[in-house]
Amino acid sequence: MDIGLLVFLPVLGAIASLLSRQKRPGPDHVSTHALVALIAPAICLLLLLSYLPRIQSGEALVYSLNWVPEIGLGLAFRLDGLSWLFATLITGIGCLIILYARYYFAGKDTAGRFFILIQLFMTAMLGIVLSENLLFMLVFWELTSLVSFLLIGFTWSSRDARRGARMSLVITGGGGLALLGGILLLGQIVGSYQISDVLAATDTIVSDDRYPLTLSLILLGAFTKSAQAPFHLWLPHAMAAPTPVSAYLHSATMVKAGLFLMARLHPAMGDTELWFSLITITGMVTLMVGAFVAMFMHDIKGLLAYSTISHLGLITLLIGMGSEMAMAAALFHLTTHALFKAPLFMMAGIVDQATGSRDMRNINGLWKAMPALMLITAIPAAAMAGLPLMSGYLSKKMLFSESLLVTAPHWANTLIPAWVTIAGLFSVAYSVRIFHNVFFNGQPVDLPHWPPRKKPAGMLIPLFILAFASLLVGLAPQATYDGLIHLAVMATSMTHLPLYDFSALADAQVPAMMSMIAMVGGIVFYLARGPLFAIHRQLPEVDAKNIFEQIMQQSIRFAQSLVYRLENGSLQRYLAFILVAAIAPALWMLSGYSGWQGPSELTEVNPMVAFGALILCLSALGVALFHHQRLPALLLLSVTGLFVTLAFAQFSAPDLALTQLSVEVMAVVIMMLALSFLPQTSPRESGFGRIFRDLSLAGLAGIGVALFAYAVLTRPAETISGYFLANSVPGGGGTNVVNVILVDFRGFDTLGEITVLGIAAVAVFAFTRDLHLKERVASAGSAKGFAEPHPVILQMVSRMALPIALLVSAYIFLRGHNMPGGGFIAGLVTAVALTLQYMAGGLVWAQERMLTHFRPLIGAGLLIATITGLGSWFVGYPFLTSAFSHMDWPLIGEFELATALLFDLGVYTTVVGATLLILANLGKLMTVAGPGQEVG
Amino acid sequence: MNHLMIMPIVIPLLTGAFLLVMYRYNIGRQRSLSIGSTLLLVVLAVWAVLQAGVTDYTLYYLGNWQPPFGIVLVLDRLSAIMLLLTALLSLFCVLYASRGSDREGSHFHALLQFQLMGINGAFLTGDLFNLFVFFEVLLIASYALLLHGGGRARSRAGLHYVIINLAGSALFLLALGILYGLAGTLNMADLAHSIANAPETDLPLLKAASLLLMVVFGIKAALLPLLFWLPRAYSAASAPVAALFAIMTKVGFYAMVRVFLMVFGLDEGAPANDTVLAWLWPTALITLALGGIGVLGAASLRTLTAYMVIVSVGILLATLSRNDEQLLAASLFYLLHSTCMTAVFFLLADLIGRYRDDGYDRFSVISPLSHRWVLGSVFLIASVSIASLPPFSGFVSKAWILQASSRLPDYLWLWAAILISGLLIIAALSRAGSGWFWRPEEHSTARTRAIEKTQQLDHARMATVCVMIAISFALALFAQPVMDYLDAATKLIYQPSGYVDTVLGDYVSQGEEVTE
Amino acid sequence: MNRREFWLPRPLFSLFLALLWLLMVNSFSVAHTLLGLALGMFIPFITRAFWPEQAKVHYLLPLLKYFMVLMVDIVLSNLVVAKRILFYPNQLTPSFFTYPLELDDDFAITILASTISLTPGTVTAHYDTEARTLLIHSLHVTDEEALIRQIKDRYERPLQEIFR
Amino acid sequence: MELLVAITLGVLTSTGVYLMLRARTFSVVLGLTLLSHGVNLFLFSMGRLTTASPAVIGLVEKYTDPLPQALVLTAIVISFSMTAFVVVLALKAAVELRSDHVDGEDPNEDRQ
Amino acid sequence: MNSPDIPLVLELIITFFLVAGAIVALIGSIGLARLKDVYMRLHGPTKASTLGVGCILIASLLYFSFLKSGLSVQEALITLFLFVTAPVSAHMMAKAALHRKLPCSPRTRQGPPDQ
Amino acid sequence: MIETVIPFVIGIFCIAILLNLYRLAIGPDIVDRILALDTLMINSIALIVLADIQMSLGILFEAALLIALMGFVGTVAMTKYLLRGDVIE
Ligand code: NA
Ligand code: NA
Repeated sequence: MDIGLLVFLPVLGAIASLLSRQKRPGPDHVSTHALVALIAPAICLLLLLSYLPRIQSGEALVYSLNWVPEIGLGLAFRLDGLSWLFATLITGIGCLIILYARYYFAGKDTAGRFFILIQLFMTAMLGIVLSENLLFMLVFWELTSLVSFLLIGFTWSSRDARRGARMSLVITGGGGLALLGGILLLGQIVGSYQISDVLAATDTIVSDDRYPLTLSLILLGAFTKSAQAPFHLWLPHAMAAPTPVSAYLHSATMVKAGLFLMARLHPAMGDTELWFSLITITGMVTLMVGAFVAMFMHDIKGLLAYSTISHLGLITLLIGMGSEMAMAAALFHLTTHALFKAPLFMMAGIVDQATGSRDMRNINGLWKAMPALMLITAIPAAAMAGLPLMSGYLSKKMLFSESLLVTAPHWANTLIPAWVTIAGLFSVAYSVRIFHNVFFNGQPVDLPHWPPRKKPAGMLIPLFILAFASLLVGLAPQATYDGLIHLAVMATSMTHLPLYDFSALADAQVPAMMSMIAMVGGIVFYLARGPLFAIHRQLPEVDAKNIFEQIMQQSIRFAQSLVYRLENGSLQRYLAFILVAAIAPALWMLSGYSGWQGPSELTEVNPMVAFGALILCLSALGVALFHHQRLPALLLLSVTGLFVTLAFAQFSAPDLALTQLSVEVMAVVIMMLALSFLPQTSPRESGFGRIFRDLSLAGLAGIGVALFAYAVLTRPAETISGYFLANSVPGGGGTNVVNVILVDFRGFDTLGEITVLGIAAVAVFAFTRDLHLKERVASAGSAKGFAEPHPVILQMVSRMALPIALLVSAYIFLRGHNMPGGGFIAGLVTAVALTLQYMAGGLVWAQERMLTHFRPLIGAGLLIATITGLGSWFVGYPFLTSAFSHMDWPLIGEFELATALLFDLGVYTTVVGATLLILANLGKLMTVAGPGQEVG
Repeated sequence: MNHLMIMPIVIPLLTGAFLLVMYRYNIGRQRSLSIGSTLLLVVLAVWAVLQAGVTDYTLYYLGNWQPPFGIVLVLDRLSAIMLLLTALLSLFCVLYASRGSDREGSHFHALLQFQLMGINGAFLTGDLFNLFVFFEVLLIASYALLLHGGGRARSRAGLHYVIINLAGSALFLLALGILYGLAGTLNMADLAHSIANAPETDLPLLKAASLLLMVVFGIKAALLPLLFWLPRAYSAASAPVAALFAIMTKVGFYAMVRVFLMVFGLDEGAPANDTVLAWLWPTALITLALGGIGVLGAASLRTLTAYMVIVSVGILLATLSRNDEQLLAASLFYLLHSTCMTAVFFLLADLIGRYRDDGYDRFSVISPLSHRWVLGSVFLIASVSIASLPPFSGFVSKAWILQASSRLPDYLWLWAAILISGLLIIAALSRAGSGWFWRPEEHSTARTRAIEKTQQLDHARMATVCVMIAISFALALFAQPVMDYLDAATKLIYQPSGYVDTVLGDYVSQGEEVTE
Repeated sequence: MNRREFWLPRPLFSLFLALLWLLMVNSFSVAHTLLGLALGMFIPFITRAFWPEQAKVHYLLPLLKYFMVLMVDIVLSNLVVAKRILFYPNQLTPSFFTYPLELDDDFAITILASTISLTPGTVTAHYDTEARTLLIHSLHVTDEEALIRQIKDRYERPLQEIFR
Repeated sequence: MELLVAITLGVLTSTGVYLMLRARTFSVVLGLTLLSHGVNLFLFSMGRLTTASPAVIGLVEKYTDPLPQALVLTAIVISFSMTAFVVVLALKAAVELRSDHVDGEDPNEDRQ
Repeated sequence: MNSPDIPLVLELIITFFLVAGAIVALIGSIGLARLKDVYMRLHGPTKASTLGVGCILIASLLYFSFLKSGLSVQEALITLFLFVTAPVSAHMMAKAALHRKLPCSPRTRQGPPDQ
Repeated sequence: MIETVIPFVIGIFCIAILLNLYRLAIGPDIVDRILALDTLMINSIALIVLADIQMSLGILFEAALLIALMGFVGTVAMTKYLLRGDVIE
């Protein structure tokens, strides 16, 4: 568990920092904040040191806890040589960075934020290196991307910072997704995500079909994180971050995560041709690109950034070679690089703060103003250049000697040694440059602060410690290696290799020669930098950030144009899409179908049916033909509706006929109401192509419907309806089976249906409430003056019709259970009769005479129906169970009482309320009462 | 018979109806009723989840009629979990809306309750026509809610949304007609039984009907090319409504699972409707791709979120179409995550818009923003979650989906689509976030400070959003029990015979005699 | 308004409705009679706001007689119109004319206007409430005055009797 | 007769679909109404068509299939609700967007 | 159709009403189709069709009264209703025509007052 | 006798309806069309009653009644619309 503690301690530290920041805001408490921030990393470091003995005994401490076993995700930690080395680097350098930041952020408001984020970042890094479960590792992997996004964008006022942050997030985040894929595949192959299991399954992995894909995806993740070409572009732009961030993330830790991963998985996945070629080539390219570009950078941090890329490429190259010795060299160089690159970045930060510039063309001759800095910097700079006695010398020499050992592919034979030598030459050149150009090289030019501001001496302490460590490694390589790195190398290779022998390295001739060439060449190169820079200036300047932004912008523009082209806001097109989607697959499937004609015999054509069909077709075609003339089209539509009614009547569906008829009239009235605000004609605006397209779609749809209808009608019916016919009277208490289905067997449908009607009405009420039609009313008012608003004769007849219509609706309501009729139709009849009052007497007149508002009527109807349904609970039956009894009272005779009638009353009430609410609110739009006035 | 089962439908209905009767209630009373009802729904949904965990299928015979003659409600783990998701989501939406957006129009709470009735009904019903009815209930309520608050954008988007769905309803009825005409029943279990025993010549017609249903559900679920209504509609709707709409696409998905996997899945030789699934697979992938592209090209956070909804639909349907038990379980987990998080983003877009000087959530316009620290942090965390980065539920769900799919053929397409769309989301959200919260030149103005003073941060709204994000986190933290539940849920889906036997009881064994 | 007028605003009409109910249900059982009476009372009660005027029909028999005359006239006039439409559609001389009213009750005027529309080739096109005239269109007019006189004698006078 | 019915249903559907694809809200409403006529009749005819046999127990000897009738009734009511709603919405949109084009704006050219 | 034992007299009466009604209604519709102006066309349907349908309804009344062995007067109700509403419809349509200032046929002796 | 007569009667009404439809199609004015529709409605009442007789059902009375009622209301709505430009005010 305490390994897990290592990971989560910095989170606690971050919380502590947050609290201390809130308790003591402002720039005056930086040292307090730093102190608070230092606690957790320091404890971590001590804990790690306390583990050293157990690690040195070759033990791998594994702790695991199930989290989501379903997907193999566990809270599992592993501390072995490799993770110990990385964890120690992370916490150790982390402490120094915090120390450095205490000065760097002195007097700045943002210090608190930095301390929080840096500890979160530490957690993420520790998580990566200490995870035993690969999926769990991925959690931290993504966390590093995220926190580094926040850290790079730390000074968000700068556009560069924002862009750099986004770029790094997209590239490393994208890599993370690839890595997710790769790890999942790996887990599938192995059957587990535990590193122990993965490492034990080398043969399974390498022989699996999915190995190439798995490896590629994992390497994509590793390369993006470790800034390997061509994904290196984000790293220089991450330099917009404050220098402590750069020093920590972009030299010592985050960029090493990819290397860590490759090293970690090397025993399981390495040792293949693919591994070698992918990693080696990438490493070589990165090595060279980084080194080359670094030479020409004028920005100190830029130079360091590219040099970091170059060194990352170098380590990658070594990992790719895959031999134990190469691994040893890789990890050795990884360590030395961390030790010399971090102080160099710190130096850059000090110079930047002191002089206000990072441009080496302006910064010159600092040695006089900052001699101590110069002295301390000399060590890491020398290490970077690979001067003898320095740690960098050794690691480079290890590289050279390993490069000579590569023989496997014939091309690598001589290419790699030559290649690394040239890269070494470049690295010498830029190392010399950074030192010479900053501290010597004449007088400063146009620096914002000159003489440089005084920086506190404490700021040099972390530099000193690191430089000293770097020196120590260079002086005692064997001890360093044996004590620390060998353990790590053992974890990365399949066999127990002998200790690396540095004395043998010292004797090696050819690597020494190569070192010499690099050194001399590099210095020559530096001396000749003037003309070289001139040539370089001729080269087209490539700004990765711009490229990235351009790619982003172009993708966005592409996305927008594509989306705009598809989602162009044209309903006609969307509907056409829907039709195509409905027609095409069915057409495709049924293209060869021959079973349209079913086994049943065709029935004779009844002339009346033929006539009805004719009128239906004619009127429908008429509507389509005359739809530009809206009112005539509406009249024709009424004819269609009427004949649909007649069809229902003809084919034994009286209930349907009644319903269709009532609905039709209400619908037409509503459409007429709407039409009075709309243009009376539709313009002819469809082109020939459009009409052709629509006709084809319409034709296909019609043919489809006709075919299906024909297919079904010519087949015998086998349905569940016998049950309804048999149980309607004994079980439902009504002879009109359709009505019994509606209020009983499927009363639940009806409940839903009236709810729909009620909601529709309330919705109409809601969205016409603030509808302003005043201008329309004015323009439509041309008719006024002549025609009287409420013809007396109409009024008289309508008033008389109302009670009679109510009587009729009572009749239809009461008989519904046994004969065609029912609550819905009765409700519509009532509504129509009341609508007539509105038309005859006007909205205001009729509204005054209504006994109730309509919304509560709808609500009451729904409540009646629902509560009737709930009533059955009290006798122990489910919702909507009906009860009925035939009673025989003296004098009155037999009659039936059914709860279904009560349910139907709910239906009736809802229908009346909803229909009138819609009408009244439509009518309202025209009245003086006008908008804003609630009607119903 | 346990009457609690009908309550998820009846309670919102009663509440909505009561709110209409008491149409003069002031907004405060409306809110308390609505919140009370929704809380009750949460409790009921928890009960449902527990109940379904104990009993595979809980049945409720409406009107005490034996299925297939009467309508039956079926509670299984899948419907239970959908109920819970709906209840939780709606609770947050109601709470959020109760901070003021419910005042923008009339009868918000009544309409919302009806909407819940429709959604819950659709999840519970075991009858295909009843499903149609509940679809209509939830649609008409959604039309009303979409238009809530008025305005030109809503009118336009609403008109398209309504007309398209009306076309969908017509198709639904056509399909129902064909199914009834050939199978003679509409109860899902009975239909499954009939389809499994259908004559050879009828099978293509039945499948064609199911293709129509694919279009119908595809419109609801926003499947390409039926999805174009969605971005405008969702981005035009008021925030809590849009957040609630996050569940609406899932209703389409749910219906597909029920119909194409269960109703068409009884035939031993062909488990699930291969015809539909074959069409679904490529279209879902393209949907996913288009969603990703739309995310990248979106000009405002609402639109971006709308496209994230499409991405989630693409993932859900693509996984559904692979017809695999484990993958379906994974996709259900993703459904929980994506619904929750897209809802969060709709609310967040609104919240941010409230504190922006121009009141909008457009990316291109730079406008002073107050409370940027809090908003920025929440936005960051929410983005991490929705981009499926760890440690939130999205990461777990995607990992599960990718894992489960890797056993199946053609999985690389799905992988590529999911991973690339994830990247696009990261890119788009980082652009949005850095553009909004990292623009000090606009933030530090005196104007911003002035706004900040007058505009108190709405802690209730903020808390709503935060709790929803916390749910996403909790979902990841306690993923295993949830996954166990979902595994069990999908197991039932892939054993339709159990469903059919339970629902139909002895009707099947006695054969068709009962009908006489 | 006394209590009777409140609860039973239109007793005659209530009876009429009860009768109508029995006709409609086609059953003359006690139950339906009671139900019809109940509805006959209830419906006028709830719709009284729409029909605030008091009942004016005082003479039922003349009203019935009036309707009988009307029935016959309708049949006869239809024959006349049918002949004209079928055989001399091109020799018709249609015309508008104004008919001066003597009636002053709107309900009675409505009955008169309807009667005119139902009988020989005439349609009431407009009721001018101020000038108290009806504008009538006739399908075939040879003598306007005779037509006006005919309407007056045959319909308006009896109506004046009924609605005094 | 089956063929006749099928053709009629096809014509109703075709005209409905064609109008639904027009550019003005009113035409679309007409189209939706025609389409719902077609669809309702289709659903109705799925119970097979019989004359003189309404499903009223005791009235006739053989009964038609009552279930599709009940379903169609529900469908009619729902489509009525929807029509009423969409008509008012179309009106609202036309007023607010100052055009009764389905997209709320009069396009200069026909967008294909 | 199962009415074999219907008395001949009744059958004759019913047949008469059926045929008469059909002819009258047809004449009304012919008038609608043939007459020259809208005002004239108003006359045909409002009277003839109403009467024609009235006849059919009476036939139906008689038929079902016999068939159900009891007076079936529902149809009378429809007839009554038609006779009440038809004039109002005609009135409203005439008003609309006047309002729209629709032209009279040239044979009209006297047009509407303001034309 | 009735059986033999009824198809003819129905035929006559069909012709009448066709004539109505003809007027509905040609207009010329909207009032003509409304009139035609009104007449068509009334004629269809006869059609429905005749069908009822033909089938000896006696259950289509309500349908006929409703056509009468609804036809009237529809006509009023349309003429009111023509008169005032709106239906309810
Ligand atoms: Na029951
Ligand atoms: Na219903």
